[in-house]
Amino acid sequence: MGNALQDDALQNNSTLLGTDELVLNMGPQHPSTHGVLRVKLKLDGERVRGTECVIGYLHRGVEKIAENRTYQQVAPYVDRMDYVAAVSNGLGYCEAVEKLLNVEAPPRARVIRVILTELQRIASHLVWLGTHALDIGALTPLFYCMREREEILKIFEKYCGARLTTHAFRIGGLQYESYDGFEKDVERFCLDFERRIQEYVDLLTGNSIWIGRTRNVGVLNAADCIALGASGPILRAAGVKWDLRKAQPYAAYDQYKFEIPVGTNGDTYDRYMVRIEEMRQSRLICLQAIEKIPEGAIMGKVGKVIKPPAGEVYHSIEAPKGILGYYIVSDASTQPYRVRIRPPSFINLQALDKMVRGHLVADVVAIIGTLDIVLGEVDR
Amino acid sequence: MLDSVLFYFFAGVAVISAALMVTRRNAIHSAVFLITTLLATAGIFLQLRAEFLFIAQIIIYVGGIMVLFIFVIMLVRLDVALHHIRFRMKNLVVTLVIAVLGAEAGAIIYYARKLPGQGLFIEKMAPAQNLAPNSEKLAQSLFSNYLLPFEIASVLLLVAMVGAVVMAKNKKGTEDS
Amino acid sequence: MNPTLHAVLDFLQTWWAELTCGVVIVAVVPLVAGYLVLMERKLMADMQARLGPMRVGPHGLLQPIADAVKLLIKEDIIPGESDKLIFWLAPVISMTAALTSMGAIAFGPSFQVARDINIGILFVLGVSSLGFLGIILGGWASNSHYSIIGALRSTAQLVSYETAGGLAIISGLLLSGTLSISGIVTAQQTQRVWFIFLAPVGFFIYLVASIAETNRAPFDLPEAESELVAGYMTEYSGFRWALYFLGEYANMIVVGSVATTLFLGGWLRPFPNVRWLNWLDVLPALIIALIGVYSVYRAGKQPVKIQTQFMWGVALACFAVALIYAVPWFVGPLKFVIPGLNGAFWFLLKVAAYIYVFMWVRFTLPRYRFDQLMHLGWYILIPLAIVNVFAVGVAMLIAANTNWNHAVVLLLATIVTTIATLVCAVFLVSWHDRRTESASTASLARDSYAG
Amino acid sequence: MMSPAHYLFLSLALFLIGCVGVVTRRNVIVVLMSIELILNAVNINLVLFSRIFGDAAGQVFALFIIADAAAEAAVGLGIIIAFFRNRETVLADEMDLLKW
Repeated sequence: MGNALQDDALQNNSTLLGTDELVLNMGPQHPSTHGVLRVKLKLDGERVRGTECVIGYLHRGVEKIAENRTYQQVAPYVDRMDYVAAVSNGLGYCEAVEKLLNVEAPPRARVIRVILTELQRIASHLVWLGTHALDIGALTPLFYCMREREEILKIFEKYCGARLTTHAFRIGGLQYESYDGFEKDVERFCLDFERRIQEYVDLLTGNSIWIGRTRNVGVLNAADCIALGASGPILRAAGVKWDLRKAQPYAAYDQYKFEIPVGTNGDTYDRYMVRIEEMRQSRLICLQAIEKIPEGAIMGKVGKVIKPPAGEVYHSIEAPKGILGYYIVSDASTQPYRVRIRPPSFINLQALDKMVRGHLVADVVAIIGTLDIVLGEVDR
Repeated sequence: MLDSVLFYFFAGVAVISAALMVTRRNAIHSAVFLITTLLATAGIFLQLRAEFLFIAQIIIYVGGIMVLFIFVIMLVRLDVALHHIRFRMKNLVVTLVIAVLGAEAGAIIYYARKLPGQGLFIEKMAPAQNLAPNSEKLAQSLFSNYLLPFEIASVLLLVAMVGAVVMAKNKKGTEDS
Repeated sequence: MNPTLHAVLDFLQTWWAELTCGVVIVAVVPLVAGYLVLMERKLMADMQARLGPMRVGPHGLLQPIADAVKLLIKEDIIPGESDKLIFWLAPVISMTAALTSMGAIAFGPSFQVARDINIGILFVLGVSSLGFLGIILGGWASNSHYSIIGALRSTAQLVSYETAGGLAIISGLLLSGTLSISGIVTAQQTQRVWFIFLAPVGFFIYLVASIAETNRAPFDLPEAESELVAGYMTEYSGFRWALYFLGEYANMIVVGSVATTLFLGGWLRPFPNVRWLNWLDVLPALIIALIGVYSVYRAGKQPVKIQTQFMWGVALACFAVALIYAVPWFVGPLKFVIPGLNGAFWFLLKVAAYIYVFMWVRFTLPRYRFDQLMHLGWYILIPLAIVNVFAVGVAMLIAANTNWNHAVVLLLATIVTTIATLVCAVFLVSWHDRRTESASTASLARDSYAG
Repeated sequence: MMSPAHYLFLSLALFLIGCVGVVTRRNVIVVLMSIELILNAVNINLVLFSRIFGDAAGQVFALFIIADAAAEAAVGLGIIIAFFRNRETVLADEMDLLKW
């Protein structure tokens, strides 16, 4: 009789039955959620009716840790947020503290910062391109991208000894002088890189499958981007020409000429084109920068103990993934009173739900890829 | 010798898995056992020198119809129905009637075999060469004597296809509700 | 004598050749499939600027064996809520179907299990399509969402692309006029041309459809790694997984063999009727011997002694095979095996070339989305295949009733087919685009099972 | 050589099993499968007689029956899916309304 009761319960519960809705759990252990993102997909057949992101699997409390460390000690922690673009994270943090201290890094340091940051941008975009292509099923671009990224990481390694979480910059400037042959390495890489980009473009840009998989997929128009706070290539692909390197120049970006690539539709294909073009522009910036690296000191006037005056500061930079902002409150002690980070991935990830509705499961993968999220940064 | 071994093997597999098919609770299991039966029957066809039918059975029945069945079983998720009573007891009578009828038919076959010269049964088969090459023979028959039935069958298939599409199609209005 | 024993002996006496072929297939194909994996990995590595497996044996030559051992001794996990019987049965079906369908394939003039079966090509197609039952049932029995979506995808894919592939094969069958596999090859010998030149469109459709049927990229949706983890194989591990894998690669060999038989002249060497090219018959022995020589050369360069020894072993094996190929030329009574040996060599070479195209495509192209896959299958390939069958039929009728050259007429038919279909495709695609453009983005993705 | 009666008995057995399935099972899909089994049993007979008389006509009819079975399966399953959408059941004795 228990059976009969159970039967009735089963029959009345219509979600158990039928072709209507299926909840598919993507991740946290899934090959294409780029880490430990978990997305609950509500499916109708294979069509996505809604999503729910579950994040926090990689939460380490960077912001809280920062409250118990001195200003210098915080710097390595921020490297571990967006671990594929550690240099950019470090740049943002160091500049924020410098703003708080009201000091400026010397010109030489600023130029080298630009070079390393732009190389990091290329490296980050390469990781994105490789994994994004892999998500869509193209196996080969990943290895080409990793090959070029390796060159960049070698330059980092020669510069500061670390490859991934570099901690390349110090508050007030640089810790290390550039090594002998630094300019030559960067130049060789940049000159070679144009040809390499062409390889990716040959494999993907004109490929009808690639176009079919990316065009009109995950469209996010300019108004939605702004409403959701999306930034970086996602915003630019929607046609908004907003790049902090131009809008609020920091480091030494005002010295160089470069274009801000923008898209028109705001779909996955446009984001791909924008990022490819950004790599070209970064390469041009690097080439301009190594032309003339000013001589001089690499550290500004910063004491051994950093004790900024009480106050607060917000500084944001254009990280590879979008606007990376640091909000630091100082209580005039050696440790920040509060650090709040505006991670681009976290905010861009909000757009996921809007972008995937009505698409197929396969597109979800493409859209997660095109958002270029790094879970270390989302979860902090 | 080989012939009888093959026959008993195929026949045994066919009957046993047919019985299992009817008695399994799980519809997917039923489908798997039906596939086994169909494959065994295909073996019987091959033994009867009907090569083309053997492969038609495999391609159409097993590769087409049964895939369709499994697809539908997966789509409607029958695991709920598993908990229901398998048999309707009131149909036991019908089953009994079927059994009696079957016994009768079996008896007829059995005894008719023993009656000499009644014409119901021919003990000897025609030589196997009569049907070789099988697919050519079949095609000649199909496209000469039985051309009209063939065309009618194709129309039937077309109608069935259209019907199935119409039947299974999601109506626009119901999609949103 | 005991009648049963007598019967068994009688049976063996009649069927020894078929039995031997069958045993060879069952014993060798898994090994070949393993080495196909190695070949694929090496090719992939080469195209991706890396080395690929290098650790196990010289140049990774023992990798497949190491993989097999690893898979054999792995823990065999069966998910708790799964349907045990079907979970157990599904990979076996997949593998069995692939191996059984090889029974009718003629690897050489006399190397064929089901030799005088006059529905050979249908047998291969029909039985190999049973492998999909293994996929569907495995996906269902795993009781996992990923598996079941993979299985549903594979069902829809099977139905769509088998239609296109079957229609493509018909164009070859029309040309040969028989369903028997050796008959098809003989027809290509007597007509003095490989059918790929007479029905290139058919070959192209079969190529695409066979990639889709074997679930290879860019049509590997049922097991799309980035979307469905591993599709229907998600819950499988250890040797059951290996069976699926073997089945998949064996299936590649099967579709390669069908294409080779129908379109690439089967076991015939290039230009089988040209007298002055008869020296090509010596080529197999020479090539194998050359591989042996190269192995000797590489042996000296191996870093470890054991690898040098292994390389010598490879070289010796090559020389032994070359010797087998060479001996019949000098020993009169063995002359009859020459066509068989050479046939097998050319056949396997063509199959390998066909599979190479599979791999090449896999490393180059991204993956289709499901609705795009259906679109390609139903809107482009199937109409193309139907038009092609029609055009080939008409061309053969014209060639038979006039005294125009067979090949010229067929070539014209091919051109007509291609143009007609391209026009249709362009029309359909533009119509499709217009429709999607007018629709809002939200309803962009069409019902993927509508096909 | 097997006698024709062996095949007839096999066919009879399959036919009866199919009939039992049709009348006893509640699940409509299994009922449909049982019908396929019945058709299959008939096919054995047709092929057998074709073999006995050495005439391909029996096989032609078997082919027609296979085509018919395919049509029947397609339409039957279409109906089942349509029914399932509306009533969420595939049990035969719950299909008791002419209209809904």
